[in-house]
Amino acid sequence: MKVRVKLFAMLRERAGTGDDLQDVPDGTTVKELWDKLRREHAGLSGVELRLLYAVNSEYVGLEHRLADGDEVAFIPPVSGG
Amino acid sequence: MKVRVKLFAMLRERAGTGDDLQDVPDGTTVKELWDKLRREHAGLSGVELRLLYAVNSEYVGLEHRLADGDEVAFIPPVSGG
Amino acid sequence: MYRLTDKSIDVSELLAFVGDPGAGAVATFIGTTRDNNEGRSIISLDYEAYPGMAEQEMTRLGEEAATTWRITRMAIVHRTGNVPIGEASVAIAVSAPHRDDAFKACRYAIDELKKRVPIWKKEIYEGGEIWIGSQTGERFTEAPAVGSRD
Amino acid sequence: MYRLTDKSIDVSELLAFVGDPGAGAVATFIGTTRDNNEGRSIISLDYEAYPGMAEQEMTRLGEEAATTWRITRMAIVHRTGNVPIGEASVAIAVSAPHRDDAFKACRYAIDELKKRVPIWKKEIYEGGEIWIGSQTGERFTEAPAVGSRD
Repeated sequence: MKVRVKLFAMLRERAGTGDDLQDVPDGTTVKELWDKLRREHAGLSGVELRLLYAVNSEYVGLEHRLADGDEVAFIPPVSGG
Repeated sequence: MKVRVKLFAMLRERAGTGDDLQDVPDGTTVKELWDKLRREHAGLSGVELRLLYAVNSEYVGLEHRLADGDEVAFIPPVSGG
Repeated sequence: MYRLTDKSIDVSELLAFVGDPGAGAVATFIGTTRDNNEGRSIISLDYEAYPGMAEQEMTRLGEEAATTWRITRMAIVHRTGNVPIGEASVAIAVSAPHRDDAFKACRYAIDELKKRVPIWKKEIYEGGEIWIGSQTGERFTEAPAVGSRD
Repeated sequence: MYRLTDKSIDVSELLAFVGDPGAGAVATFIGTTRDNNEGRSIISLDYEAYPGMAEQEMTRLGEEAATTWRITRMAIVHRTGNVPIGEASVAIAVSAPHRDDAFKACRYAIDELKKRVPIWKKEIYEGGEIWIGSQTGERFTEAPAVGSRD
């Protein structure tokens, strides 16, 4: 299945992209997707931040299972305002 | 000596004036001036408000003694904002 | 900037005044004429001030706030005369390096203004008019009731 | 009105939006770019947002505030892109019948916005740049540190 990955701020800079289309097996979790991204983007492997995860704009846990067409955002510590 | 009386809001309306020049004996207190005003302006005699008193724009007590040329303000409950 | 005006209050003027490169936060309060109060339908408010003393007391509020919180600049403008529904009677703006100080100083300024700056409002409502604050014997200080001294 | 903009924020637009004949109070907060932070001389800030989700989370803040306080209307506008010193990065306006509700809801909105609306700021300072929030491992939730999972 295909999912759209969104990376922001420091993650976007480290990955070299903010928008990534990924092909993953059915039932892939957020954590499994993140591990895949870290293998593919060397810049992400050293990230020690506490992230939040959102699927289709709703916060979810790392074990959340993805569905085809999901938009998955990896959200580093926010600092708006 | 001469003092200038300032009346505001409800007091001004009741007295029919907001600005009154008064001739009073040396050593007159704020209270004595107020009593005089109440004798001269019938509309003020029924006033049951808790007032504040200011001489030359500084709050003072009722027993404050006036000096020639003072501006004496009778200040009903404020309601700005 | 502490002043009275008989014109519409221009909030952007206050914002420009308090703006500062060292300030990261601006808190603003605007008091507007509401169309109702305690069950009365309000037509407009009439504000009267003691010029000179009103500005002086507003300035003091600002000075007091600056001794309590770390603020950069404050502006208070109060309108006098007739203020129609929806228009601002008072505007306060406070800049500060950090937001907690800006919020607290702004709140202090409006709370104290309502207690002790010599400004009065008359409500013109359907069926009458009334000087707010003078409709009861209530007062914020321990000053003696004038009527009880007779 | 909950939105992102890449232009200068026009505070008077927010004030017009929240204005209402039934509101007697408007509290406003404006966050501006400060020329210094933790000893660094700031040149400007760059803001990045997750469009769609950012507006959604701002809207939720407003809805939460409306269940806790009696407010009339709220507006939050956050700027994205480069924000020079002294300019507004965020503006919040809240109208309410009474000032206590307006102040508290406005404070809630900016406090929560900083905690959970997906917007990030990069400080461009003399000698470097840094993503604020990402310079330490600190986080507001109990989410596990990514690095510790390897």
